[in-house]
Amino acid sequence: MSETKFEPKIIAFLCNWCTYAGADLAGTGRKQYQANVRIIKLPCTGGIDPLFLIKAFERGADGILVSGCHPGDCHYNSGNYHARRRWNVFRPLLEFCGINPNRIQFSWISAAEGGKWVETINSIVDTVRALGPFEGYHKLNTIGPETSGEVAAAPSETG
Amino acid sequence: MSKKIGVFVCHCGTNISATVDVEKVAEEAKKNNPGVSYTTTYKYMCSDPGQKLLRDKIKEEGLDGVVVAACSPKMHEHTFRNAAKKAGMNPYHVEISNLREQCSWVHPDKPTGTEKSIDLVRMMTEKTRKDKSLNPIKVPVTKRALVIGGGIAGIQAALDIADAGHEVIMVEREASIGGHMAQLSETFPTLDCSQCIMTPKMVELAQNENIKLYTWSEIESVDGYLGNFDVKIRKKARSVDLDLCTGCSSCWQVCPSKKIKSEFDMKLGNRTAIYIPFPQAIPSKPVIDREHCLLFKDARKKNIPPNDSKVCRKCLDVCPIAPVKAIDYSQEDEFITEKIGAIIVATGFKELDDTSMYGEYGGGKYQDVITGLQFERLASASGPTEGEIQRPSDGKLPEIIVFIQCVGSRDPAKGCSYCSKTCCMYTAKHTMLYKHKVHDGHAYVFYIDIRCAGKDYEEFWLRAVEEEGATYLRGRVSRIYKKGDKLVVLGADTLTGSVVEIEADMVVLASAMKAQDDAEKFAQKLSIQYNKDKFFSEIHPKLKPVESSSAGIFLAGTCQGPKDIPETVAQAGAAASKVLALLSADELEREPVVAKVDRLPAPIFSTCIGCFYCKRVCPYGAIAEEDIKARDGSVIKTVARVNEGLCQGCGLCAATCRSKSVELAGFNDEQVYAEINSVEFN
Amino acid sequence: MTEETKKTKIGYYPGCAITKCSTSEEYGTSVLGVSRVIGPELVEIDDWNCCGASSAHATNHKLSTALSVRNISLAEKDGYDEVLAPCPMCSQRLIISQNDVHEDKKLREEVEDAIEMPISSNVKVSNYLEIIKNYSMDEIAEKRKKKPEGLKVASYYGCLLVRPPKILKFDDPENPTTMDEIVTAIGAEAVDWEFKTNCCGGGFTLSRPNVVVKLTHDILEGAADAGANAIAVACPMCHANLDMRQKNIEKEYGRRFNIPIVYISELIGLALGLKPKDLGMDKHFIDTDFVVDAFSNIEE
Amino acid sequence: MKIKITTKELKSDFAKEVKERSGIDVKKCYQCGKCTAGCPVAYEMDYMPNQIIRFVQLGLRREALTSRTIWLCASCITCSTRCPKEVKIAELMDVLREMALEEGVANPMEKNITTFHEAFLNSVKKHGRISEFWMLSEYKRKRPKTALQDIEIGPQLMLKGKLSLTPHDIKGKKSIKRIFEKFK
Repeated sequence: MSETKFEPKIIAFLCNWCTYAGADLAGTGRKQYQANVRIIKLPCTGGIDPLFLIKAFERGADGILVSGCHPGDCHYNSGNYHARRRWNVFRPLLEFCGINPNRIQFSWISAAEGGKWVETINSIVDTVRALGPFEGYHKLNTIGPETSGEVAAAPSETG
Repeated sequence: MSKKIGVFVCHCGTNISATVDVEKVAEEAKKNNPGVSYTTTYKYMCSDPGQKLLRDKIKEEGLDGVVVAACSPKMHEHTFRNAAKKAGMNPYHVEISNLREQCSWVHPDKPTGTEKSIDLVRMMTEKTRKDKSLNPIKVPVTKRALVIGGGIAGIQAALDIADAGHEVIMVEREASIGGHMAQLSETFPTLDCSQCIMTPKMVELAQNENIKLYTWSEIESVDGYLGNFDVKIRKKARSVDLDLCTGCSSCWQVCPSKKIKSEFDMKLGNRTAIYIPFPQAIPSKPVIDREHCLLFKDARKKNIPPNDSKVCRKCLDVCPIAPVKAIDYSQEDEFITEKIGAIIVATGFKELDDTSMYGEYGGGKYQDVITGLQFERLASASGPTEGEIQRPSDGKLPEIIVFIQCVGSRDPAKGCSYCSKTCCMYTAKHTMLYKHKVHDGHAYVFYIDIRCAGKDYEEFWLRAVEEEGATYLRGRVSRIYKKGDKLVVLGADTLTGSVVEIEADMVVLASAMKAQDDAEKFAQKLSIQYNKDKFFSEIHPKLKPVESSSAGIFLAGTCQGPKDIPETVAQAGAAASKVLALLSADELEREPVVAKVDRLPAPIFSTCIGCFYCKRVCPYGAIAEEDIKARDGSVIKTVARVNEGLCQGCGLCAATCRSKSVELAGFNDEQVYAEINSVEFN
Repeated sequence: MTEETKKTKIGYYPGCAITKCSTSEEYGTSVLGVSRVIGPELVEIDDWNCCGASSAHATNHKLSTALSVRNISLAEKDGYDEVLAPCPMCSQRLIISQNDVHEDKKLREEVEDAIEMPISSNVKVSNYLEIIKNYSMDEIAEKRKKKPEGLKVASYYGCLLVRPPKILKFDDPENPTTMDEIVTAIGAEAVDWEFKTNCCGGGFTLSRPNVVVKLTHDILEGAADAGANAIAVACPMCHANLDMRQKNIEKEYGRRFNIPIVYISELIGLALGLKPKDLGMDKHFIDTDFVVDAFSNIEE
Repeated sequence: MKIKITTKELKSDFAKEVKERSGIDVKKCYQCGKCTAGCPVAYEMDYMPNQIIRFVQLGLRREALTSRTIWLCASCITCSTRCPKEVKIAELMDVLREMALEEGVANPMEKNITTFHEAFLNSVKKHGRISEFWMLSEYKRKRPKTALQDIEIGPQLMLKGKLSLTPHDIKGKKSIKRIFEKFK
């Protein structure tokens, strides 16, 4: 099946209060979107350990979404700011490792924004689909870093 | 020992089963998964027999883990955990797979939805495998409620709680309680005078010994949690000592600044700089409007303390209170902190009074195009015209009056898509009030739809048409322009397919109910959610209509969305009863989703290295430093400890901890990794 | 400002109606005359074609788009960042077409193929009021020679300058003020009135003169009742309908208006001391002597 | 004229066709009538603008395309500007006119208007720009009844030098021909 068309798998780490509720709202509003996302719910994006993201890539995720409350709206006052700061540090690390940072998106989606959830999902799925499968990590495991595609050299991604 | 897990897949009628092959989901849950010992599907898992099925199977099959694949956990996680608890299982071994909101409702293709559902169930099964037993945390309850906002919603809620014997703190930011209802002339559908039913309630509130009233005050901050909030209140400088002042009225009678537009009269009347908003104000004690007061203006200009200004001290001079005067120019904002168990938010709405967005209706430049609340003030016996319908420009009685419904409502192009719900009724009322006062006048109403779905409401608007002779025209007005002293209204009547042109003397816009200007900021202060129009969100639109997203904070009245008085009062009563239920217990149980720092046997004690990054990031100050001491009392190491009472379970500390010594119960690393690992990747 | 203005070269797209020997040639003459005094420098786009006006967009969207866009591509080729189209019909069509090809990739490809040129959306198309407001307000103040006396001007914008607002993004669609600001800047009194953006019937002048007569009557009446003794326009069609038809209207409705209809560029020109004849003041149907005479005082 | 609506109309894809051609979604219209209320030409129309939208909503193709309204729309865009639901009504009229011409059902009562458009575009096609004199004469020739109307204006224009007999051809006439060929 995967031969006919590449369908990426995306892991979404969502906060319980805003984005998870926003995704629920998309459901209640029967707004259709692409089925490539698997949600992992946490109380707050501030509680997301960067290792969770690494783990998801290691397991074979092609893309990751981290989404929480808008600035100022965090249920825990400032958790989303911490998440954003962590992301700012984490992003260059990803690039350094040769992982195309477009494979991870960070967004604010409130409990009222079912439509934005749908747009965000469709956009990340399309982006990651265009990037192709993320195979860097597997190659790293099996063959070694020298020959691995994306992990060794990000620019080769297009091929 | 591996857990015995049961998977229960719900059809949700056909909500799930129409686009997800539930049988296959159940089957796949078992396949290659030795831990899953029982699977089934059921039409309505949340129904009574569904819950019984869950309980029975836990007992019969000896399950020690349950996955319910159904709707969002926000709907029924609590239901199923409770059911499991009744069957003797620790409820925190129950997890919910969200098949309805995340699959069946959003992915119409059955194979796709089924495949994703299988994935989602597997994720939760693996998480359940790692679930630990948790016990609810008990917290004491402060038996005192806070009501924010002193309109009809707040007053009703405060009285209900106080009458049940609990203390209530009411905070109102204006100088008097009463809110918008105090401004109304008559109320639909009975046409009884608003003030006649409102003022007794205001007096009742003021005299209730269980209620402490802070007017001219605002909420500065809210800390703490359900049962134990710490609320900081800013008492704005009133420049009048409420304890000393008797409300004798001498001061506002001598105030020389008499031409300040009265907010209460929607700028159709004037007030003084030291003033009470309206004659029946509670408290009936004035406030100095420092922006307009001559003395404060002078002090600002000269940059001197107000007390040093000698420009005008008429109010102070005339104040009969001795030996210390009740007027104090040097008063400053004061802060008070109150311990609170539960909060009711009743902050109300704001009428769309800035019509500048309606350029086609003159954008606010025509004096005789007024808003609904302005009409209320004109029609009110206590209003600037003592109830006579005079048009603002020249005081003339309007012989032809046009009402335009849906101004700022149902108008997405102007950024306001919702229906304000009350305007159909209040416009019908306005036509009647007008006809009662201007007998040979003509009232025309432009409407799109008539929405009068309340008890006796339909009859009420028909009375406006059939008995009072108001002419209803179905169409929205496109333009108003001035021609001489008339206003030409260009409308349509779509029922005849015509353009309508009316030369009117006055136009009343049925302006929308909008969220307060600072609603967003206020919601952030309280950590409650709001919708795109900045009205505060209830947790569940049907089943939890008065609960905000923060435990212990409830919503009443129009801050949650447009509604009329009966509905507001009903909702206020509902919120009050929720608060009473909370305050009736001495202790509350809280979800045990809290962080914990590990403790290990000597000689390690804890893997915590004492860096206290967790302490720095914790938004609640829930992390303390704890000395681990040797028998001789010497400190071996200092480690972090979580105060369960303060922890709200965000998990920031766990994600920040460098030595992985903190875990968040219910969402620990093992559980999250189990979820990630269980996803079927390509 | 002065230095900069002199350097600014703007592509000039006159459109059919205001070129020499056309029904609204005085608009073109006065726009060019004024620009020579206060800038910005206008250079005619080489080999421009008709935008197709109402007749194209009313009957064939793609044709209308291609005819309009061809001119923008020509301007791009000539190296202009900004184009002035004094006729609002032209500026509106150019901007809408530019917007349409920007939003619809397929249409863009088809149109590019038809005009055999690439389409760039970088060229800014401006109407005359925008150009004056953005480049020449200080210049007017500086070089004003004559101050009008007793001239009460109703600024009439019509439809095409302000609608559709989301695409044209020029001024307030219900109560625009740019022309009033210019009127004030040349020292005349800007009359506040209610018909600034009412429709004059536009292109129906030949096919449905009755419609035009009614609509223009309402506009004339509105201006007269508001106390205006002249109406300023920035649109050849508004001008044609209000000026050429005014006698008809007077006959039809039995009210004598005799209100001169002048282009805003003519008013600026008079204030700058240009000769009335050079501004085409003699080309009007309704006598403009009153307006010309108002500008007889030389400012110190 | 009475209209009977049956399932045939209700089931038609007219609204969809309009949407595909123009991107205009008539479903959004909730028939408030503000377009009609502000339309300067409504008084001349056989159907009100909101009724035209209703025709499209309900699949009444014939009523919409044969109406006089679509020709009488002056494209002043007041309706679209003030529409609370941001339906592009004036732009919808463009599409309907285009469809009416394609299907040959344009209302003959408004022949003046269609002929004017024809004459106008013919002039553009021929010269690349408008030659007002020749455009006018084509129009008057094709609509002889209008020959005497405004008879006094023409000579006045001539006298003021505002009506030229010589058309001004552009250099790129070929390019214009190509555009007309492509988008017939």
